[in-house]
Amino acid sequence: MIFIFGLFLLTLLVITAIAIVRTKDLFVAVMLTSIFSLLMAANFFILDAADVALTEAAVGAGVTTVIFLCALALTDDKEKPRQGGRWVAFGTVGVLALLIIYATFDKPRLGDPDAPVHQHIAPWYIEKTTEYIDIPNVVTAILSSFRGYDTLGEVFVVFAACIGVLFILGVSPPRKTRKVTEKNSGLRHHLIPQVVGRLLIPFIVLFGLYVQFHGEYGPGGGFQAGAIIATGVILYALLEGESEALRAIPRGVLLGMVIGGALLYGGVGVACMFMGGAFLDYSVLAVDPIFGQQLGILIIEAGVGMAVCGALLAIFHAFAAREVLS
Amino acid sequence: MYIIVSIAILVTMVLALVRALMGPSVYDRVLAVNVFGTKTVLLLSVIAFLYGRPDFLDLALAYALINMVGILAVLEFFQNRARKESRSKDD
Amino acid sequence: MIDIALDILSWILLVLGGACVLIGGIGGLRLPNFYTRIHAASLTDTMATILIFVGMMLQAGLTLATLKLFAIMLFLLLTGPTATYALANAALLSGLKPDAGTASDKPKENTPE
Amino acid sequence: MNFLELLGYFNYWVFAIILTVGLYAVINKTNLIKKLIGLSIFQSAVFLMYITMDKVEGGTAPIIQKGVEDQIFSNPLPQVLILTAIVVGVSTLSLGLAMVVRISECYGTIEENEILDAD
Repeated sequence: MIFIFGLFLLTLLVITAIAIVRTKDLFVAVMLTSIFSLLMAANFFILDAADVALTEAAVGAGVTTVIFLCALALTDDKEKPRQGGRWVAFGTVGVLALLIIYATFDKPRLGDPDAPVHQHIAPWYIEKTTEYIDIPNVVTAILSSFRGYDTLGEVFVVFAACIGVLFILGVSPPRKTRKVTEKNSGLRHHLIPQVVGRLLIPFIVLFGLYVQFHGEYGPGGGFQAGAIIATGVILYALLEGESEALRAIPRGVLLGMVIGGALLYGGVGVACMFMGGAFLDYSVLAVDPIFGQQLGILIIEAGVGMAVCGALLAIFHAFAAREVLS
Repeated sequence: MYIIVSIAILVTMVLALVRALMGPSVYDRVLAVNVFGTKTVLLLSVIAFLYGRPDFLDLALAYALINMVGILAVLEFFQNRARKESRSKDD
Repeated sequence: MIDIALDILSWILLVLGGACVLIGGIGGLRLPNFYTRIHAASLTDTMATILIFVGMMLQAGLTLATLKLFAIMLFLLLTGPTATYALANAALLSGLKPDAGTASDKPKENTPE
Repeated sequence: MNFLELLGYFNYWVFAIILTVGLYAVINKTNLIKKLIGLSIFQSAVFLMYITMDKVEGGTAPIIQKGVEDQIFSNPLPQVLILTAIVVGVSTLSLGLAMVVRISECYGTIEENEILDAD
């Protein structure tokens, strides 16, 4: 039955994707992108990927839309019509789609237990997680312990992207757009969003912390928690104005979070080396290797959460602060 | 029973999607996005029960908390644009 | 006995909730202009949410799941109307007037049959 | 090959269509923000393919429940890869948007052909 739901949601996904590309209004495209993200999360959930669905929810519902809207406010939200070249592109893309569909007949069908991807390392991970790490969530175990190198790399990519955005938008805008503007007061004049939003922010942050520290037992972890907490602070920025949020959490603290998170992750790895293990081999952190693994996972998940939260917030502030100037 | 509810939710999602694609105004589309978000929360909770693993309700909880942020960002977007337009009219 | 009664009650609530969701969806599609469509959307935001979640809570019994369901319901009931308010305000702000005289926002193109 | 078996490939077809729709936006649209949206659709298609591969029939999400024996778990490895890729995707997307904002400030437009003309 759920399989049929999946087919249905996937069809909606295709329709939404085509509509996003067809529309000329970029604002509408952004709104449809958020529908796309919702559908994507529902599909991930149906395909048994609760952690991935939670990530998509945490990122797609708030952060993506807000950053897109900030960029649209700084540029133009109408796309200009363009003639020519359309059918060539259409033909190329159509041929490519047919080729890919033809190629997929060699793939194992959905849910095939004999598919090659389920044969080699994945059963080992599922089997050994209880023995080596003893936490219920296998995804978290792989993410932070078995494949900790990958995650370290990803954290540094987020770090690099954040630094890149800060560099690109750190240049002051051209003189002609600079005007004396009134302070951006956010939604301070709207009483209902004010009251409800102020009520919700603590719960969002609390839920973020729950996702952060419950990540070993249920869906969750540092990536999701960072995005959720960042969304909570973005809500504060929307309600009170961006400068007010920057006063609550200054830019230095945000950068400190990004750098500190990445360093914490790497530092745990180096500490493991000093204590006689390999890089990111948490077993040596405590006398009991299982407890050492759990401790290591807890620390590096905290580092990931800090880095992601700080990076997303720094990116948001870089966009939003520019809006005030132009 | 859950099946009936989830089919009703899925049909409503289609209707909301049709509204989002048709427009006519941008606000209709944003409204459709909002309806779609609420329906996703309902669908995810119902499916968590269909699966028999209610510990996955976290996902629905995340959406229930965060979904409003996008809509508030839209309000702020229009407010800023209205202010910008009135300012350029003053010049 | 109590179990069966609770089951039947929760089924009734769930089906009613499903009906409310469907009515709201149809209303969102069929009603003539933006401000009336908001009414349809708010039906699914509040009434359907309460019915479906109370139905599921009765099914779940006294567990952590019930607590989570209650939290989800509470947050949906808080955020749904707020989002609708924000949206109506944004529409009003950029000049979409709630006009009682005309039923449809674009009479010629957009009259649903 | 019967009908149900064919439906087992439906996810891959959706992957192919979404992938090419995104690619179409990247190669044919001149608006830079639209290109970025197309790129993120393309990215989502890849996510969908990976997550499709993790599904096992009769399986459940890979979170071990205490006291439940003989559960089949879906493959956790693709989930790990995609989980991190989503967050990285957002940060790289915002890097692209930052570049578009700067281009718009310098050239006054975000249409690719107009930027090329201005150069």
